[in-house]
Amino acid sequence: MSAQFGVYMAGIVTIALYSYLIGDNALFKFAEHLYVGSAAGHAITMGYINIRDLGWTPLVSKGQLSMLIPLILGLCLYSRFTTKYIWVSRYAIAVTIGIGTGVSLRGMPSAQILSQLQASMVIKNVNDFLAILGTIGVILYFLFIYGQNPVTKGFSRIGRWVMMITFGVGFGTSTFSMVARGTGAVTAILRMFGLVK
Amino acid sequence: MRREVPAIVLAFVGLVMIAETFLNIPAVASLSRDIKNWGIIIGGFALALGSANLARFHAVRIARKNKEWYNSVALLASMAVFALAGVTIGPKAASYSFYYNNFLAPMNTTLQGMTVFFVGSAAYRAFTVRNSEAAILLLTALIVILSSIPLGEQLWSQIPVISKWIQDVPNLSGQRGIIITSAVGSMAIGLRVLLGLERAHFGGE
Amino acid sequence: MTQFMEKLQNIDRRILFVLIFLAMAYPLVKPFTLPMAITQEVMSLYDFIEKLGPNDIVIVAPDYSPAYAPTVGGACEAIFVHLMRRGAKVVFASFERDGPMMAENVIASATPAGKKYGVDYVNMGFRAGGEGAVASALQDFPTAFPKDFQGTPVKDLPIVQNLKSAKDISLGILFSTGGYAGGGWVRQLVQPYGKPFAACVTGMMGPAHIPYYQAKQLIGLVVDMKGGAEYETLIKRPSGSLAGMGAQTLAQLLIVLYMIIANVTYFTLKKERVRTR
Amino acid sequence: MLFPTKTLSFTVMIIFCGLIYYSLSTAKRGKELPKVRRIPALEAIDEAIGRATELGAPVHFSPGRGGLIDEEAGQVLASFQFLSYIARQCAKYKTKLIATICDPMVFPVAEEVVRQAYITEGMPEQFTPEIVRYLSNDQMAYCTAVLGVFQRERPAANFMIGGWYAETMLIAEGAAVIGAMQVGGTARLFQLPYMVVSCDYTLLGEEVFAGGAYLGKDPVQLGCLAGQDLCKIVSSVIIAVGVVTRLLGWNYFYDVIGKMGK
Repeated sequence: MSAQFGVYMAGIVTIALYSYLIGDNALFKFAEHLYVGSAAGHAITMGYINIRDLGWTPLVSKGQLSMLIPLILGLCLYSRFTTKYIWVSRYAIAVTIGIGTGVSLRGMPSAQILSQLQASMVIKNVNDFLAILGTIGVILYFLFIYGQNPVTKGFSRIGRWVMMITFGVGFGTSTFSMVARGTGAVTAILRMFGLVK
Repeated sequence: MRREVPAIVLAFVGLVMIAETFLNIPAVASLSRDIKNWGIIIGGFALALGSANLARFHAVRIARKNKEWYNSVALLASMAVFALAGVTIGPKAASYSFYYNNFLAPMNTTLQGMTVFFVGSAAYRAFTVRNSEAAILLLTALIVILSSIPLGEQLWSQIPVISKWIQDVPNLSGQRGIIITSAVGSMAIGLRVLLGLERAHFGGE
Repeated sequence: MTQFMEKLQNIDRRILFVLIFLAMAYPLVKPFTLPMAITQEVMSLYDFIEKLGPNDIVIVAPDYSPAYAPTVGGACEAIFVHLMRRGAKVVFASFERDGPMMAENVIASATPAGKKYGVDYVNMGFRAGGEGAVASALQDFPTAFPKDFQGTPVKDLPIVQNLKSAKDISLGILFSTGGYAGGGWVRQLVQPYGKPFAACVTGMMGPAHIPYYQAKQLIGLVVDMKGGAEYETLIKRPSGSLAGMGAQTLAQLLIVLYMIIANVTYFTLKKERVRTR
Repeated sequence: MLFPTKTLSFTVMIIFCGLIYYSLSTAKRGKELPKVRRIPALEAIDEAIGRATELGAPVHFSPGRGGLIDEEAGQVLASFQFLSYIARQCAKYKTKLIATICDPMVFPVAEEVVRQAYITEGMPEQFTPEIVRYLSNDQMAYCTAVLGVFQRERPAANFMIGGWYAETMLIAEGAAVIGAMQVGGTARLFQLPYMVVSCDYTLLGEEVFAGGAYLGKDPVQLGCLAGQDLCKIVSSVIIAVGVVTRLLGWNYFYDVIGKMGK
């Protein structure tokens, strides 16, 4: 497998997928299915390595019987393929959602609320004052039930403007990253034609 | 029962995660560590589960000889090749990484790169000043884009200054507001999940 | 005039696509370099790494996919080179599926001569589970990563002998293009262990990370290809990020032009409609 | 047993969760709450489904790439409420629904939600495995497949509500090409700009959580929403108090909040 062959393969699949920009066509469809298939195969590989290194090996070589729990829970997920035993998979779902909820909930108040509140309290100049107004405006914009009075409505109007500025900044800075990613793909095509190294 | 017991398991796991942070008990810490490890292993099974779902869907399409069934064959074949190679020779093997780098990676890159074309057409199609809010959004985006390329500064020396101000003052406060409120929102849903009031994830009987 | 404006408004999008393609392709074939101003967020990370030495272990999480190599990959290479020059120990540990492959690529293209695998740097592979996996690795590293990506057990890798938990590291650097992002590491590394943390993120995530930087939860923030180009300038090792800046400039300009045309046509036609009403 | 510094942040969690819990339990007991304020994007959902029904074209729904084990879990759980509502409307009007899924763990749950919605509307026979489709767990492979679905089945309404990542721009513009009406919504800050630009209506940030409660009309969720409002009011008051006390040269309050944030 020469490097040159790789360059051609990369260039051809890139062109096949970009043909979508002209319109749906057989080449794109074929590439789409190959892509989805190989990504699924790669996912199996990565899943397998995780299961082998963290679950199977400790169980078999070190006799860690507790590893039977996740291995069985993981297998339970496959009860989805039957209609009768679907409920078995709920235990695996429960453990995953439990971890996700717990891990994000425990850090949420301090890392995402209080430290941000504290950071908003500093006033050194007019800008800081404006920033505080904006933050409170955005917070009050998201009142849904209480506080439907002119004062909060005024704040939430400011909040909406501030958010539009925020989105404008987001759009502006992210075109950067999109062009950067675009150069990656364009390079693959140019390389096939020997235009860049 | 088939929903209640999983709900209790869920609440228990969630509480262990929280307790680990706030209580200095070695037993809780080690249990929490084990459970998180289990989560990683279950995640591995879920990755393969997705692929199994896909395989089933396309196997049916082939069996029924649906339109363009041959594309489904290509899908299953490429899945089998990657999975078999990964499991037998491993992803570190030269041939696996060759196909990864020259086949899977460029396709991923291509699609990611396609966003720039779409952003261009969105700018052309949708980025018009329809009302005052759209005007603010557009103007901000223009200033930020211009400030990030050398030409902007030559156009008007104040552009980078204004852009920096926009990013550090209104943008900062907007981001802060959204971080805080979203945290409140996900705390609330987290609480409902732990209390077993939210059970969509367990589905019906 | 109206006819022309209408034509312009309903232009075939394929023409727009071709122009964008050319705007990116031309500077890649005929590169030109532009002067780079260094932002404070990048400078502070550089300064921090300048103070590191051979006793410092740095965990680097290359959590990006190949498509993002042009955005944060350049910064990853540059920072890796800088850490190697300082003699610090680099432990790659990924929490996104493609991470180990990205670490391999960075190691292959940027390792300075004389640095040894397993002694100066190591690629520990990938662990699934998102933020939960990050928390567990930081709490007990050898359990979460018992082997490296090649399958060598921890006991044969001198570099990770003393790495038991996040308490043993001097710095954590995340390269993220989505997912739990910097916030997750702030929750799992900065808040519980008080360790310094820096993030390299995409342009769209950059603004959302500024509050963390301002609140001093991040010691440095490198944003996208531009941040990478700045870092390459700082360590005087021009590479991919700097080379891509020409394409950036032209493509961005084209997008600005699109926005202007869109509004010009929109307003002319709107005026026209008002007049003929 | 408690860490001295962590006691403070634990207290904060208890206070915030307590506020939410208090409101949801009073609402559960039947306390009347003021009306939820108007959210235009929600009204657009019915409009979009109506349009698709008139045109005889399908409706597409996607919860994005967000999964159930990370920070975005909340948004994904909230998106199920939208999915359930949209599926019920589609069942009622006999409009074809296509829900495409990226996360393997989300797939079984989404399937269950839709099946339940069709049963609720008394049309279990209309539920087929073709409705909820798992496409790929690879973000970009998922996009490719969705673009393929758009080109071949041409939905007239596109709903993108949940935990959205870099797939937003591709899918939103892909739907714009085929002229679909779009309603987007996410609490993921990074993707909101594209939704605002590309979609006809967008649920901003926390509106995703609120919208679920609004559509569900469930007292527990409405109570929860009221609790969230209280938390936000408390947060604004904390900022205001902090600013005033600091201006008066009194740093105690500021320091305590800082310790809580550690």
